[in-house]
Amino acid sequence: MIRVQTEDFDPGSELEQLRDRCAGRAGAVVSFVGLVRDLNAGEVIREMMLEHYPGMTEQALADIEQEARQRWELADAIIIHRVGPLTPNDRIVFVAAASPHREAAFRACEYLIDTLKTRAPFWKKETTPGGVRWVEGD
Amino acid sequence: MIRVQTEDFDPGSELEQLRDRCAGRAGAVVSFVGLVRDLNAGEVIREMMLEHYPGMTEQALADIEQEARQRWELADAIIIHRVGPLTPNDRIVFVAAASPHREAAFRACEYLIDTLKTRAPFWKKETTPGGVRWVEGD
Amino acid sequence: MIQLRYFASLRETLGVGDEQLELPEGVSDVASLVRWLQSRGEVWDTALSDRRLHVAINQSVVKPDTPVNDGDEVAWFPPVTGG
Amino acid sequence: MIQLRYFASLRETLGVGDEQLELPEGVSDVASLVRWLQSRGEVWDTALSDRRLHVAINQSVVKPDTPVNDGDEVAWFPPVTGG
Repeated sequence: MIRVQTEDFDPGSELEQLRDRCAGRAGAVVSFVGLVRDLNAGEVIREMMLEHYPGMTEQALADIEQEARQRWELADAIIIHRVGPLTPNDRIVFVAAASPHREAAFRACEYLIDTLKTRAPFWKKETTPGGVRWVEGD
Repeated sequence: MIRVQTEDFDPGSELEQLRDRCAGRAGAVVSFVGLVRDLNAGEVIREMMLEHYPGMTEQALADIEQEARQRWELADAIIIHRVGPLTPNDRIVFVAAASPHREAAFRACEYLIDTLKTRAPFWKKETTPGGVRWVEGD
Repeated sequence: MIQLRYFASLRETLGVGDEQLELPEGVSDVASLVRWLQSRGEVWDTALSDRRLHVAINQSVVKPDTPVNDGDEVAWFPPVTGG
Repeated sequence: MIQLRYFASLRETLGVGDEQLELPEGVSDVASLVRWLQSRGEVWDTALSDRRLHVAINQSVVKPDTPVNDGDEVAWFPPVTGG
């Protein structure tokens, strides 16, 4: 399940719905929540703007979820990413992987977030006391 | 923060309190939820009883948390483990690690649950259609 | 017609987010389209010379020798920084 | 007095969870305490011969040559299966 949205999400509610969908088939659920930090590269962050490429984003996230399901035995997988304006401590991203096996859940969760960070078309622009800057990718 | 309890816990509430405690210092929160599966070693699980060694359990969990905090830069860490009777799809254990860095949060969360499974004095007894059996450890 | 899109810092540098144009004479692939756009002036020349830029056609990342056809959506963007 | 504790399948096999006893004559460490308990009979002998058992003194895991002193809490248990 993938979603791109401006509004906040509720990790507890997502985990509870995932548990309902799995109903005894998943022994292990690993999740990752990304939060806006109040410091980045030594500068205070006042706010952040997340831009994306509508259409391509959803396709990229769906592909990443599909790859994870092919590589590991998963009972469920979730990717939720916010776009638009955010402030420190706001949630940015939620990914989760449920599996009968702990090792698979960890590896799949890490794959989802690592791959998202290198392939999904999101860009962060930070507002600091010194002005506005785009976060540099690799 | 460690807890051993018979009552259920709420992962969403725990993650929200963790976020409040971190307040901008944590960019990455990785958590693990262990659930009772409806099958184990090919047999249907009707219910499970979790026994522990009161006192030693709390000490073991506190030591494991402390070790994780020494090995990785953590803004917060949580271990919650239930004891007593459980049924399939019930939550058994919750561990979480918050860090400025994603890699540290993943490694610490995995360390918490892996070490708990080899060192904390909990024992599972399963009720299957064939009778009652203790889960065999390594 | 082809649809061109520019994202994030590249969009700001060029001052353009979206444009539509007739497939220019002599443009057959990404590399020749880039050369054509660079001929617009120094800002375009410099910005599109950045080797870290990604190019996507119809929302899939492609390489310089990928053909560009009438009706395509071609997008340029800097390395991604989500998550 | 020493406090002895047995957990999980071991507790069920022995039929005892907790007991208190005077430190027996000749018992100075875990190994000699185990031998003393094994002399209680076949069930004890067999159960405590299981090499996978863990022993804790005052809630820390120890080895066979760890000394046992008056006032100690000594616990035996099978490999753990939590999480």
